[in-house]
Amino acid sequence: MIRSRHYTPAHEDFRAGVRRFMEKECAPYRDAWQAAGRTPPELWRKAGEAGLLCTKMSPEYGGGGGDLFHCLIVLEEQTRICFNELTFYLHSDIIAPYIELYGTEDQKRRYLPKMATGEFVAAIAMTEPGAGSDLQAIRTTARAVGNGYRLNGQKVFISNGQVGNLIVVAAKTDGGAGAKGISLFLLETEKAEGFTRGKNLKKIGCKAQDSSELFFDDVYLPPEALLGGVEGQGFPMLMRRLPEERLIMAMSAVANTEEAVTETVAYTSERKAFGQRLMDFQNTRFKLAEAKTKAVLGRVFLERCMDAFIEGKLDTTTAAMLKWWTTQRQNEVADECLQLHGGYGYMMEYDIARRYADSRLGRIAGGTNEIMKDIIGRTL
Amino acid sequence: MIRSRHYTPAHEDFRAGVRRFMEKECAPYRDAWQAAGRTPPELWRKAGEAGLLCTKMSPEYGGGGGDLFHCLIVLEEQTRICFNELTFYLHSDIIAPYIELYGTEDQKRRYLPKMATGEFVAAIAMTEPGAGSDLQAIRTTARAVGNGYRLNGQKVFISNGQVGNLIVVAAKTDGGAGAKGISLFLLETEKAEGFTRGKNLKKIGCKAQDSSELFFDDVYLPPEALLGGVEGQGFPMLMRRLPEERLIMAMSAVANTEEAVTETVAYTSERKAFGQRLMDFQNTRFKLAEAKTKAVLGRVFLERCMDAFIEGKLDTTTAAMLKWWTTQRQNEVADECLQLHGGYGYMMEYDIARRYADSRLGRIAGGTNEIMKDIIGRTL
Amino acid sequence: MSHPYAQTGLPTALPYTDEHAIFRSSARRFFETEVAPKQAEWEEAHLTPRSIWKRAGELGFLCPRLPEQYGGAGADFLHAVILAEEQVRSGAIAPMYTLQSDVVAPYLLQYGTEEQKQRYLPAMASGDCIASIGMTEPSAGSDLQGIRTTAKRTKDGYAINGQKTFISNGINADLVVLAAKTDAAAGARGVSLFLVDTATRGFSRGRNLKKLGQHAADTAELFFDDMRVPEEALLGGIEGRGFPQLMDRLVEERLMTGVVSVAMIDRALALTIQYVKDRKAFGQRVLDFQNTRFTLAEAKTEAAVLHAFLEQCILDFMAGTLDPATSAMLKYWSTEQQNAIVDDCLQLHGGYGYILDYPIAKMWADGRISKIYGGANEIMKDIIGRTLGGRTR
Amino acid sequence: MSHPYAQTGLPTALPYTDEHAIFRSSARRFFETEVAPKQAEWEEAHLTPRSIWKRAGELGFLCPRLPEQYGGAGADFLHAVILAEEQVRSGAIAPMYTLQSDVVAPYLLQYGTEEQKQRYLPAMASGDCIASIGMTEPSAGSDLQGIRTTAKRTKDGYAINGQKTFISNGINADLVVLAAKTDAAAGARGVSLFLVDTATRGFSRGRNLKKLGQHAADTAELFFDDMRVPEEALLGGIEGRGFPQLMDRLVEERLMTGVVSVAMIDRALALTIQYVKDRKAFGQRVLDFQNTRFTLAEAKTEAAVLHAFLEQCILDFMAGTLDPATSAMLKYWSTEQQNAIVDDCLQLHGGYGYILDYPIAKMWADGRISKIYGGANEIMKDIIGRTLGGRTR
Repeated sequence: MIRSRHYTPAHEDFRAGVRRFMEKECAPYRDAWQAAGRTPPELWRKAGEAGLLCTKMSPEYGGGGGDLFHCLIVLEEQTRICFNELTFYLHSDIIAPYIELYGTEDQKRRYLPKMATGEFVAAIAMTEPGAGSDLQAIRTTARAVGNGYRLNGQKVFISNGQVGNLIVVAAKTDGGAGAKGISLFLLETEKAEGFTRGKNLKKIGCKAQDSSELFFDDVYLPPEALLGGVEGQGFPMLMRRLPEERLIMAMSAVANTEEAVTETVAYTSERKAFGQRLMDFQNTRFKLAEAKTKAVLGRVFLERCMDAFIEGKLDTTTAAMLKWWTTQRQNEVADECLQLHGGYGYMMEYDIARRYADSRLGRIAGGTNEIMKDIIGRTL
Repeated sequence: MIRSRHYTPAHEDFRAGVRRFMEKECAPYRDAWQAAGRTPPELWRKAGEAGLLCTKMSPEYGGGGGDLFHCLIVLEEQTRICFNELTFYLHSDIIAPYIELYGTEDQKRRYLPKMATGEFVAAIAMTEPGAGSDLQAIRTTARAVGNGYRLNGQKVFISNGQVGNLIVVAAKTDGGAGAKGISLFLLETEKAEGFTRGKNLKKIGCKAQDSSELFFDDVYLPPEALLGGVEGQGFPMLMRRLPEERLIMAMSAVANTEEAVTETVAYTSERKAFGQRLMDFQNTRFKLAEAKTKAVLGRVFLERCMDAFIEGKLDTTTAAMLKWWTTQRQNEVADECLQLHGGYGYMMEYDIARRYADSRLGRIAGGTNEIMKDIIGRTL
Repeated sequence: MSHPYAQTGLPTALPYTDEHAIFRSSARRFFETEVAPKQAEWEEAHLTPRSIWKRAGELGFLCPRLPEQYGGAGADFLHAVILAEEQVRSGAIAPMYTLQSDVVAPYLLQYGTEEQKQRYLPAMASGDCIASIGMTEPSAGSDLQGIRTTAKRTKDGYAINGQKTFISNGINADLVVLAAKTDAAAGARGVSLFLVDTATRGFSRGRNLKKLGQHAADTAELFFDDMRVPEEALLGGIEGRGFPQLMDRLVEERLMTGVVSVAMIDRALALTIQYVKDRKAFGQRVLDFQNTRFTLAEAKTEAAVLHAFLEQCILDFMAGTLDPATSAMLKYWSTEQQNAIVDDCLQLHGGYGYILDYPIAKMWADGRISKIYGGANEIMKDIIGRTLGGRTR
Repeated sequence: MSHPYAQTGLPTALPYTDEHAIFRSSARRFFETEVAPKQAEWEEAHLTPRSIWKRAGELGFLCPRLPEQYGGAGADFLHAVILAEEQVRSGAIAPMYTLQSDVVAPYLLQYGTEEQKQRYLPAMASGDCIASIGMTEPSAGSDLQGIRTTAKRTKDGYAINGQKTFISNGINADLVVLAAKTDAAAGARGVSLFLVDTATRGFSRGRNLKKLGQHAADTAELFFDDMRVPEEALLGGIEGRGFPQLMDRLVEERLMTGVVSVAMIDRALALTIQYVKDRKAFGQRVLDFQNTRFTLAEAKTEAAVLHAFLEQCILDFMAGTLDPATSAMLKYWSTEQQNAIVDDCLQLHGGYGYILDYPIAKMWADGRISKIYGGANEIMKDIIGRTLGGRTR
């Protein structure tokens, strides 16, 4: 079987640490956090202490100085205990890079070290009720007042919206300028008067990942809240980050696809019906052969895209292909694997039920798969 | 199993006669006619004599005075010998009704009796190189000259284009009037100066069904060639006929789906591999169970639509649903059944190979399935 | 007249009368006003209250097909169809009235002794007795012959030992129609059905199982620890009839599954068509995208095909001619399509489709079990596959 | 540098050199100018002329991977990939050079005695000898152990009796690598391979089989009626090695199938993207319909995923680590995708898609065999299914 070729012994040590953390600090609390609909602040502190946060960030700012594979390893290990809703990747690998790449030196010094320790938990607020994948249609505004801004508007589906205390908000600084009028702001929630969080949305799966509406009612932002210090840079900043973000979504999709197959092979190898193992039925073997093929192809394509990304050669179109293909296959494989579990597959104590419920999100989040196809279709 | 509930003893007698005709007059020559790319004129005369043509037409004009089920029976029996390209249905049930329903009394008297005997073999010329499903975009013109017309233009994919000697041609009598500018003309090819037939197009399947380009170079049409005697009626005439035409396509699709299953059940019940019958493999049984389910659902839906049609209640949308669903399933089932035949499935001496090649046409002809979905989508 | 939820203008083939229309509108009122608004509350509780069972009984919505002497209204099968359709249409997954009315009650009516019928059926029709079926075991899902629960002869009855799982209504149930082996050596012929009162000593309920969806419907494990039941608890009074009894009932159960699945499809389509008309993206209605229109056109066609097939199956069932393979086709195809269509519809909702405030999200999670319950679809294909052969005309 | 037919901007993982680029461009010239223009003629004849085999030999396009001592150029596997890709790209289905170069020649090179190599390989490399593989029998398709052709020991050799079918190059073949049972009782261990000269008495060819597509490629039945061959005809000189010899070669054969299928996908996409850009309907380009763009976006993605997987398989193969299950995944998935994508592409051509003047129509009919040949995809799933188990990392 084709295997990953990228791990150094240091990576494997890191994996062992992550696995210990997942088993000791996360697995026992999974059900409780899912029931609560959120993860507790202590978890983030502990994760910071254990070196699980901001693994790619420069050590200069308190990060781990690692690479893309550290992010993959964290995702793989949380997938193994079927805890897809842990949002360390969002905090560390999606949001922190905005500040590290685009922030002023002051912004970096102020936020990055505390993100690495988990004192700041970050969220990113782009989507609005009337603008899902259509970023240019956002209506939240940041109006210049004095030498600061007043933020007004509403966001929806914001992951870490309940637990986050540092929110990157996309807003229009120039209502007339289309894409060029969008800026990003760093909002510290503790000081923000006029900022309120809506209810924690109930989702099909990923239940410990809080997801909220956020409301901004004339929230004052000081001038230093403007990411990078220059207005109108929000759209290109977001666009440039998309390939990596989609790569990260694909990592989770591929890891889940593999785990679903592995679990189902184990289940069907033990469980009997009509006097033989489920695995002894040709239908079971064929369905799992199809699923395994999808898992292997996804892994190979993912690793190829990671290689390209590291070389600076992953384009938007290829990342869009990777995102829709792997999330689509993840969902198909979870569905087939659930089916092979029979009635148990519908019971939440079986991981496959959770995997199935979780998997449905991938085809929607991070730009729906229709948006991905649209991106690809435009390049024909 | 759900069975057809519509056949009277008279229908069964008719079926027996059709079956004899198919076995005696068609089956032995199938390969030769496929190699020739067309059916001979004698076949049409014999079919007329045997009462296989124009079964639904009023006896007043030499027809059989039958119903929609006569058309179905002919299609079922030709399907049984895997001879989908016999175009009796086109001549009898698609084209003759234009004249019977819309023609002047003179036109009916002139053409219908000879269509019933097979002296006239009919074709209908709508599609043009630049206008497939988009009828309003046709460019063929019939310009009024004196008290007749001059026909100029080009048609493509015309079934019976080589063997037909009576062609119903759609042309613009008023270039500016859009849909309202289209008229239908009855063209007798023997007298038509300026009319030429292009080459007989080679197709993937349905090889004995000739399909041609037709060219009209200033062909003179007398005033009595105008179907119904009034200009500009072509578009509504065509539109009103669509549900029945799609119903007929679905008949063929359903009959082929059923036959493919039946043949494959027989094949897999006899053929052995790895020490057991193919049918003993779970994969074979499951694939055939899926195929059979599609066949049965198609049959039930078809018969329901036929009932509705007879009551005058089959609307365009439902007919579009029926057409795409049954042709899509026909193609899928043919593909699965071919696969279960292994290497033999690729050999033209096995009917399943022909059925597969033939089946591909159904998703395109008579309005592509995308057009069908567009029609349905407009009614949401 | 077309079916009220038809996907096309095709007239219905079912013999609906004015009386059915009145029944439908009162059922609709009941589900819309008394059942659907409570779903969220019952989901939290993972249980429906007994009061709503009683209420359905009062209104004649439980077991209406039973003869009047047993508390029913002597209604025809179409009443069962109407109740199932209206419950689905209202968005209410629970209570599982159809389990009571269309699955359990027919066992008693068809196979029970007169005494058994008198004892249970009127109480089931009134909602005083909530019933369930105890078939599935931890080690035997669709494989009925593999059950391990035993009923051993005692002096004056039976001692039952074993365990059941995935039992719908399991927490609420007063009565369990229980499959147990009376003769371990006799294979299928060794299975008998018992009418088990859940107040009996030796009976206990396990956890209310946490499911992927259908949260308002209780699903439990049941345990039988030397539970003693009298001879009269044996359904029909003769041992070894359990397997054919179960088999005989499956055609109707699959038919009801089809009714529910087709109704789910209708509901998903109605919700989604409304959503894509209201919702805008990139400056146009979501409906205006070709992908949306094609996806919904395909779904609507599948729904239309299924309506025709379901109606045919209902007619055949009412005529007594619906066979196992055809009912298996209906169960397999309708549940596959239900899942595929609800999945497509969810996708057209974008991010909202994953949020449980939107009914389509619940329908997705609730509906997944349909490819498994009532005999997994693999079992359906097996049944169809066994009957292949012969020409269809 | 990206692969010339890559579907994305991803750099190729394959170690292509300038020499490969030169080889590719001369192969392209050959196929485009000397092979593709003759396809229609050869399709009519259902055969390719010997001259085009000789010509390929002259140009070094037959068996380039053979060592120089046997008439080859000692080229690497990428040369085989290039030849297959360029042949597909040109639209030429026949001649089946890869069968000669990549299927038959390796048998001789790997298992043959020095004498056997000397006798056949140079002639195969020059195009003087056209070779084929005689495995499949009327009653044994993918089931190799079920073959009935026998080779009975005679005084100085073997007497062969039996029948083969679906033999590619069967009409043209001078040499058949024939599977026969030397020991009927020994199962898989009773199968041996023979190098059979088609001029031998007792050998005869049946009809050139009429296929659904691939008309320029001859496919025949072969008959062996007490055909006497000398001892030296036994491949490698030892009986009973046939089955493992065949099995060992399958990984490479499946890999080549994958190369061809991926190239077919690339061609279908290129043709169709051009078509939908040129063609108009309802006042806009066919490409401008969302359904067209989504369909092609999906196909292009499948192509990109397959390119990555194929390159990985090629690298593993060149490193000697490509295993049977992974090669089976490639064969199964690439041929399924080939058929699905070509089908979608045909549909986007509308009525023209069914007319054989359009290459997409031929590709549809030609390609259908790919899900069957080289081991039907059901066999591939069986192979993958048998190796399940264990974690992937």
